[in-house]
Order: sequence, then C-alpha cells, then structure tokens
Amino acid sequence: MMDFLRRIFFVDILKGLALTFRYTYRKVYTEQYPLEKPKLAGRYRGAPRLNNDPVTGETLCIACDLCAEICPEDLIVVGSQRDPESRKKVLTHYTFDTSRCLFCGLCQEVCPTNAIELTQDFELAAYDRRSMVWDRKQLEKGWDRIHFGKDYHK
Amino acid sequence: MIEILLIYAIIPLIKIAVIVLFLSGAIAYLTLLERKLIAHIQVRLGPMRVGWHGLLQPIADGLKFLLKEDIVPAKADALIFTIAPAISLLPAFLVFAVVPFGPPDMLKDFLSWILGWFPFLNLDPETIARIAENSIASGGYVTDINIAVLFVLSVSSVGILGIILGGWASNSKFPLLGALRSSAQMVSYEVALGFAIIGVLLVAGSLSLVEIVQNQQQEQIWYVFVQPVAFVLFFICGLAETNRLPFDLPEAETELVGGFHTEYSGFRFSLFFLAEYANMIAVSAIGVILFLGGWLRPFPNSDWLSFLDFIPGVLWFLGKVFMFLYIFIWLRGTLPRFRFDQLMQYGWKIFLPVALGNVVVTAAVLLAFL
Amino acid sequence: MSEEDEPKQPQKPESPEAPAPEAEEKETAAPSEPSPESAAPEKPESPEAPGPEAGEKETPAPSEPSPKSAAPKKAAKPAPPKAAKKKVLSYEDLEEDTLLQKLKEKFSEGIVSGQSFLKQPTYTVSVDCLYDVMIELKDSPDWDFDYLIDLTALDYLGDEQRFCMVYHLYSYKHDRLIRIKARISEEEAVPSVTSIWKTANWMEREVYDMFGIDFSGHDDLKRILLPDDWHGHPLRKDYDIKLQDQAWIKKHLNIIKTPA
Amino acid sequence: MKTTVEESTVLDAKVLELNMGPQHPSTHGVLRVKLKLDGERVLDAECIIGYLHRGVEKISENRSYIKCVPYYDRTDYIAAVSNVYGYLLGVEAMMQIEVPKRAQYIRIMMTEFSRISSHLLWLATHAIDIGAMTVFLYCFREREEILKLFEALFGARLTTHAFRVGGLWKDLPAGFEEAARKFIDEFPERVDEYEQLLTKNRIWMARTQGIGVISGKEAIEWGLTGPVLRGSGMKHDVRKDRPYGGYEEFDFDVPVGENGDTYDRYLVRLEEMHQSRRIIQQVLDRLPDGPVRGKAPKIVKPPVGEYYSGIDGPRGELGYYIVSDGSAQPFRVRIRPPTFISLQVLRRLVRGHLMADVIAIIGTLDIVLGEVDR
Repeated sequence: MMDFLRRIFFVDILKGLALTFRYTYRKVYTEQYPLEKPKLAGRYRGAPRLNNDPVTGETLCIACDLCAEICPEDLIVVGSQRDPESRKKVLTHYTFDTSRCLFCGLCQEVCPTNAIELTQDFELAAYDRRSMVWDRKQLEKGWDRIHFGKDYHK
Repeated sequence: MIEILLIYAIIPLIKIAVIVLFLSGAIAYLTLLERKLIAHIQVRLGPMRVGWHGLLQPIADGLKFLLKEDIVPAKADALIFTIAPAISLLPAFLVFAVVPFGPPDMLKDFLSWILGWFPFLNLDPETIARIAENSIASGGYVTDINIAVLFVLSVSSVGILGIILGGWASNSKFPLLGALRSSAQMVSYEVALGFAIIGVLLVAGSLSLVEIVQNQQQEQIWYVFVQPVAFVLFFICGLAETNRLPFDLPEAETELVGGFHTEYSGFRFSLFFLAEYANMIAVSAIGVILFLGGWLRPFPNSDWLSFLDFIPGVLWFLGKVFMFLYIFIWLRGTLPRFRFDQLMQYGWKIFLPVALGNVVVTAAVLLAFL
Repeated sequence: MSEEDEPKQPQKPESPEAPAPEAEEKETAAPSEPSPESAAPEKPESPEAPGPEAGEKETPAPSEPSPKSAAPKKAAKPAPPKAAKKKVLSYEDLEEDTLLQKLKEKFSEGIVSGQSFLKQPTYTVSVDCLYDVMIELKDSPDWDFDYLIDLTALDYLGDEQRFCMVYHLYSYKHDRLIRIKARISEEEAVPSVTSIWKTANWMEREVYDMFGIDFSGHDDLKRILLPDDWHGHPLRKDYDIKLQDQAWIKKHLNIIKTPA
Repeated sequence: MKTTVEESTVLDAKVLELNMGPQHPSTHGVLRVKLKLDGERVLDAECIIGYLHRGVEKISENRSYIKCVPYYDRTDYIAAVSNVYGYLLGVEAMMQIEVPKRAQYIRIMMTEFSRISSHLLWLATHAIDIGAMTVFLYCFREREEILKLFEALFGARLTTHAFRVGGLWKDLPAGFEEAARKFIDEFPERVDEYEQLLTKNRIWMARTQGIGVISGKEAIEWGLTGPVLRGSGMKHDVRKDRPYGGYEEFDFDVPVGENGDTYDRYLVRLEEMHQSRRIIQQVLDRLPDGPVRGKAPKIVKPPVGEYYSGIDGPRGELGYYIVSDGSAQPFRVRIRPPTFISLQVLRRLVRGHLMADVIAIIGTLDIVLGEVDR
C-alpha cells in the first residue's frame, strides 16, 4: 500500500528532483580551463626539460645514454663526443620526440644527474609533427607554446 | 475603410510579426536556458565564452547553423528530405495563432495611445476608441476561434509528419527507427493528451482558449485544482509529445545516435531543433491556459491578493510558461530514459485508462451536482 | 592537493668536473643495459659468450619443453652470473600429486609430464588426448575445473613441435589452479574446447588470429582482432614487430608508403 | 515472446541489419555490434572488435620487463593501476623480490582507489546510456578527486605508470593521507546521491531489472568474473579465493546479487565501491613506516619459468601469464583481459531483448575497448 502510494505520488522521482534542485544553486565544481590554469602536482610528468646547472649554466647531462636505453619508445637520442683533453664524454646533441612519448617517467628516474626531467608543462600541442621533436636547445629552454587567438595565459 | 483595414489586417499582421519574432528569440534563449540550467544542475557552468555568461551563445549557434554545409545524403529522397524540417516547424508556430497571451482588452490602452501618433491616418478619437474597443484588434492574441482547442490538437499532430518524413527520407536505419518510434509514441500519447484536455473542456464548457481562461476567472479558481489528475496527465503526455526526456526516444542519442535527425546538418537540423523547442513552448502555453489560468494571477478575483494586479496579465502568462519550461528542463537533468515498449505500455495501459476515468468521473460529477 | 614535496629545481651534482659521475655512469650503464638492440660492443660482457651457458643455468627438465630452445637469438645473451645469490627458481617435478597420478592412470601415455613452478602445477599432455583430459578435468567431481581462466599459445620457433597450447584451469569448489600444456607442430590442429567451456570461443579465435593455430571443432573460427583479410600471424616469433601486411594497408587505408 | 531468426524468415518478416558502432555514442569506444533486428527486437548480435588493436603482447615480447610496464597502463586505461599491479606481482614472484610492507599497503590502497574510479566511470557511462545525464557529471566529480590523488602520488592521472618492480616510485607525498581520508569520508554521502537519483527510480528500475539475466552457473561457463559473476549470486573474488599482495590482511565483504540482471550488477558495483572504501580506510589506519622500494636488481631477469598472476581488477579477473626464457625480455606475456572474455556473452544476453537494452547490457558488462582489443 505504502509502495503504491509512493508510486502514485512519484516519490522516487520527486526525491531525484529535490537532489538536482539542491545542486542547481550550489557552487560549480569545474574549472574554466584556459582562463584558469589547473594546479598540477609536483610529480606531474609533462613536457621534458634538459636542466642546466643553475650556477655555471652548463648542462647537467653527462651523456651517459641511460635515458635513451630505458626509454620504452626509444625516442631519446643522445649524441656525445669524448673530449680529448679531459677524457670526458661531452653532450653534442639531444633530441626528444614528444609525439611518441608515453610520459612514463623512466628517463627521469634513471638519470643520475637529474638532467632530464619531466616538468608540469602539459600543453604540448603543435601545428606540425616536426616541431614535436625537440632538440637540445628547445629542451633547455622549455616548451615554446602555440598560442591561440588572444593569449589566455597572460 | 481604414478602420476595417486596421482591425482585420494591419494590427493582426503586426501582432503576428511580433509573436513570430518574440518566439524565435524565446526559442533561441530557451536553448541557452536549458544549457545553463542543466549545467548548473551538474555542478558546471555551461557556455561562458560568447558574451557575458554566454548570453550571446544562441546567436553564435544560429550563425554556425546557417554557415554550415547543408548536406543531403546521396541516397536520400531529396525533396522530402528538404521540406520535412519545415513541415515540422510550421505547425509549432501555427499553434501560437490561437494562444491568448493576455486578456481580450490587453492592447486597449496601448492602441488608443499609439494610434494617435499616426497623423497621416487621420483618425478621429471616436474611431480610435472603436478600434481599441474591438477585441480582434486589442486582444492579447492573434485570433480567438471558438474551436481553438481542436485547432491546437490537429495542427500539432501535423508536426509529427515532419519527423516521420524526415526520418524516412534520410534513407538510413537509425533515422528510420527514430521516425517509427516517434510516430508510435506521438499517436499513442496524443490520445491520452486529448482525453486529459476533455476533462477541462467539460468543466469549462467551451473550446475557445480565451473563454476557458475567462471561465477560470469567473469560477475564481485555476482548473489545476479542479482537474489535478488531468493536469498530471497533460504534463506527462506533453513531455512525451515534445520528445523530452524521459520520453525522448525518437532522438535518444545513446541508442539511435540522433534518431530522426541523424542525417540532418546545418540549417535543416536547426529547423528541427527550433521545432522541438517551439513545441515545448506551445505545450507549456496550452498547459498554462488550460490549467493555470492563462494570464490570471493566482486566485483570481479574491481580493486579498489584489495587490498583485499591478503585474500585467501577459507577464503572469509568460512567468507561468517559464515555470513549465523550467520543470521540463529540470526533469531532463534528473531522469533516465524509458524504453520504447515501456513507454507504449505506460501510454496505453496507464495514462489512457486514467484519462478516460477522469473524463467519466468529471462528467458524472457535473451531471450530479450542476 | 598537496603542494609538492620535491622541488623541481635542477639538482646540482656534487662536482661536475670531477670524473666521479662518469665512473658512476660506467658502472650503472653496463648492468642496466637490457635491450638487445643496443647491445653495444663496449659492454664488458662479450656478446660472443657461449649460448649453452644459459642452458646450464636452467635445471634441465627432461620432458618439459622449456623455452631454452625457444629463442636462439636471445640465448646468446649472457646471463648475469652474480644475480644468482638466492636459490634460483626452477621447475620441480611433481611428486605425490594425486591429480597427476589419476590422470596417468587414466590416460597413461597421454600425460607427458607434471611439473610445478612457483607452486603452480603444469601438466603436459599430448594433443591426442587433450580433449578427453579436459572433459575429465571439467566433469569429474574430484577435480571440477569449471572455470577456464585462460587459453593461449606459445611459439617455440625452431622446435619440431613448434607451438605449445596453454590452458589455465581453476576449480572454484576446490580452489585449485592448474596449467595444462600441449605441444603441437605447425600443421596440427588442436581440438577445440568450446564445447566444454563456452568461454573458450573467443580465446581460441584469438589464438588462431595471432598464431595461426587451427582448432578442430570450433564453429566460428575466424580472425578476431585483425581484419579478416590480413596476412600473417603477429604473435609468431618469426613475425617481426615492425612487420605489417603492406598489401592490406595499401588496399584499405590507401597509405602507399609506410614506415619499414 | 522471443523470436529466433528461423521463425522470422518463416513469417517472411524482413530482418533489419543494423551496425551499431564502431562509432556510436554508447558502445564505449570502438566496439561494433552487428545487430539483426525484427522491429526493435534483437534476433542476433555479432561483435566485431579489433579497431583498437595495438599488439601489446607483441610489444611486450620486444621490450625488457621494466619497459613493458607503461604499455599495460594503456590496455585498460580506466583502471591503469590495477593492470600494472597484476603484472608486477607476477614479475616479483618470479624474481622472488620482497616488496616492503609499506609499499604493499600503498599498492593495495591505490588499486582500490583505481577500482572506485573505474566503477565511477562505469556508473557514469552506464547512467548516461540509459539517459540519466546528471549522474555522469556527479561521478566524474568524484573521479576527478581520485585522479588528483593519482596525480599527486604517481605523477599522472590516467596512464599512471603506478608501480615499479619492487615497490613504488616514491613514497606518499605530503598531504596525501589527509586528502585520501577526506575523500573516503565524503564518499558514502556521494554514493547516496547517485542512489537517490537511480536506485529507487522507477524508470531506472524498469530499464535494468530483468535485463540481461544470466545464472551463476552459466556465468562461470562463460568465464565471467568480477562484478558480472558476483551479480549472478556467485561469491567469488580473486582477492578472497587466491589472495595476493597482502589482501588477506584486510577485512572486506564480497557483495553478491540475486537475479543476475543489470540491476543487480549495478547494486553489486555500488557496494563494491563501499567495500573498497573500507579497505582504503584500513590501509590508512594501519599504514606502516618504512621504505617503499624493495631490493630489486637494476636489470630484471627472471629465471626460466612461467607464472600466472591473477588479480581481481575492477572488471573481473585480470591475469598476466608471464613466460621467461631467462633473458631480460619476456618470452611471452599473455594478458587475460576480463572484458574481452565477458564481451563474448553479449550475444547470448541481448537475444530477445530490445535495441535499447543492448545499450544497457553493453554498459553493464563494463567493457573497455582498449583492453578488449589490446
């Protein structure tokens, strides 16, 4: 009987309506993304960066090739040369193909000097594929973002 | 001469133009209202970019529809495919020919004021008064016909044709299924809807929408209190008639992709879209007139509420329509969708018998006590 | 969420000029050098290390078609000698296993071996009596393996009996997980177990798709993951990872030049 | 009531063949179902899959054991954490690596979080398939909170690359435990909200009760696992039957349904979320101190052998059958994909139902095409 009354008076539906009505005038949850940049965790693995020594400005990379070895996609190419004087390996070039990157973070984990690092920069869109392969210069500078229309990030 | 021209041609034409324009705007902003309201139900913001809080979004959408490529599928029946959206949209607008937005003397003061501003018409005050007195000119409606309810029912069922033809002419399977669903759905719910209205007609004793409202004024009560069952039925069947959730089976996008308008794009799609929202407004308007006393304030004629009289009737009317629409959208944000066979079962096994019973009970009560 | 624990500032190495990092690099680089394609000659271990070394390390299980013979290319890779500090895991012959004994009683020759690895028993049966063994395992109330967890195949390229069917069975009643293996040659067909467990249907189709193993008695044996007119069976060991059906790609995708 | 293909040809009724997918709003990706319809009644259905096939198993054979891991994130991308967990349990067993207690606990906690987030996504899509669009966004709101936790701990939200051989990448970040506690404290309330919108709603009940019924015995025969099996009243859960990774230390119930229909599976999944919450609560209360990464060699080279490691993923038994030939690359990694196997049953379940039910049944099987196609 109770059940019948509930059905007749649409109790189930009215309960749902009450819930949605409560929500109508509640604070919204979403972020207005390009206007409002998300706060990413410090561990977030985004755009790669090749770090320089903050004091001397020289690269931290010792061209050990570990990152290239561990990379599942084989997308890191490290070029090195042996310095005839100090018998040290010197980095000549370094490319990182972000279009194939899994962002698994194995390269930064394995790096002995914290040279390669995945930063919190996540807007990696580019207009063509070629510009997704980053060379050493770009890696050291950080990602030069593609801007759309009026610059949302300023 | 000019008096007759004014009463029977010029003023009605102007009224038609105003209503069509107003309706188009209302539909456009109804879409915005729907998006915003549903967004807020779902703890998000909805359109925010075009204009302040997306206020210009409907215009941007309209432009987008107009600029898009109009695709007619290669194997579609091109003629029917092209005219189907128009068939669907026209009846939705036609309904408003008989919808009274306000009382018969709504424009009386306005007309007598504005006609004086046209010196080239050479109207003397008496003619102006006569024109303003004439309810054809001064009524808050385009026309008042004595079979308005029948007119509404018959015209609105033409709109289904557009959906069926559009779904059929697309020559595609999902639209065909959508068209089949909608024809079955509309036919079955039209019956229950008709019987729900009959209850009101019995009480009102008239088929004219204006008279129905006037009767509510005389009896000092909205018919929703006299005919609550009919009102609930009308509301549910109205949802079904306008293909709104939980009865949006013809266009259930998670099942039939887009239902009858899967193959439509650009401007033609927007016509279907407009028709759906025009129908929503039409059903709400009819519902307000039949059950919620049209342009009347709550408890008409009871003096203790007379301080509400300063609000013009047309605003009462529009406010109630807005409330209806709000509930339509609110329901959409809350409920899941029925299945096709369940919909038919509800229609024939529950709503129709209840509506019939309502008619019988109403008639019996009327016979016994009046 | 939490503001971060580690600063993203590049860490300064102790002394970039000193040879220390380089030495460290040599140490670390060598052992964590897993991938064969980069087996550079500068590695300390010589790549010419004799193949049998790998074989020696394994406890030879006479009847077990162990993968040692499987990948001749990989067998050339030296195993790290120092890694074997702990007791090296290996296959153990099953003893006092009632299931093995019962099966041997019933099928005598058909049961090739019973072993276990990490306490997961494996029974190798001959393909001729595979179907009967499966029926026995499923229907006999003693075993009641009502749930076929998985069905797959292994490709031991170069062996005479090239493929190995692997079935994982589980009994909900007895809470017991076993593995059944059957070796087959390339031409042989495997009896389909779809009539025993319905769930085998797609799994057998997948094995057919990926290995090209034929199942007799399967009513709908066609490719499942790849397109029907694809050539080749990708999970075979002689199917290179970069290999694609170029004709198919040209026909269906209209890509003329694909990366090699 | 039920028409078969034969009957309808006898009646000379035309059978409508309808392609649902691969691009269809509610086939959860790129599933293609070829439906044979009589009116709206489904006579037969054939699944055509493989549109998302990337050959993960082949890729695994060509990568070292460590390098494989990020690829398993991408099989079942909805519950990436569980995927990696299952694989690493197998590798660690073969390598005899001992995982520190703290790491074990955190792994269990994150796997349960992953279960909740996966179930939330399931509920969201299932509800929107049936037309309740608001539940979709409410579920996404809670899922977002979990993804934020993933981001803080793992450094990624979806394809998390959650665990490493021997433990975790890093220990819990500061503030993680508080955030996790906050989430699980609020969570039951949120589930109640979904229930308020769905559980007793007559439309929801009408759409899900009696749809896609399968008996427990038949479910086992079809190899169904996880919530689909439990919805049919079979109390089987790999976490209880063959405990792994320390699950035996925690207290939780295995919810079961009665009728084996879509509604019961819905209830089972809702209850599973509560149970996962219970496990997380226990983990947080008992989380030991210590390292999070055990002693694992730099190169992972399991001895010659084979191991099947099965875990209870959100969608059912997720198994990894790893065969090692002693080298640094697996000889073969076979993934037992729960939804690949449970998708077979679609054909059996939809016969005789209406077209709208096909959507509901696809939803209730909780398939992820990335895993089906691998």
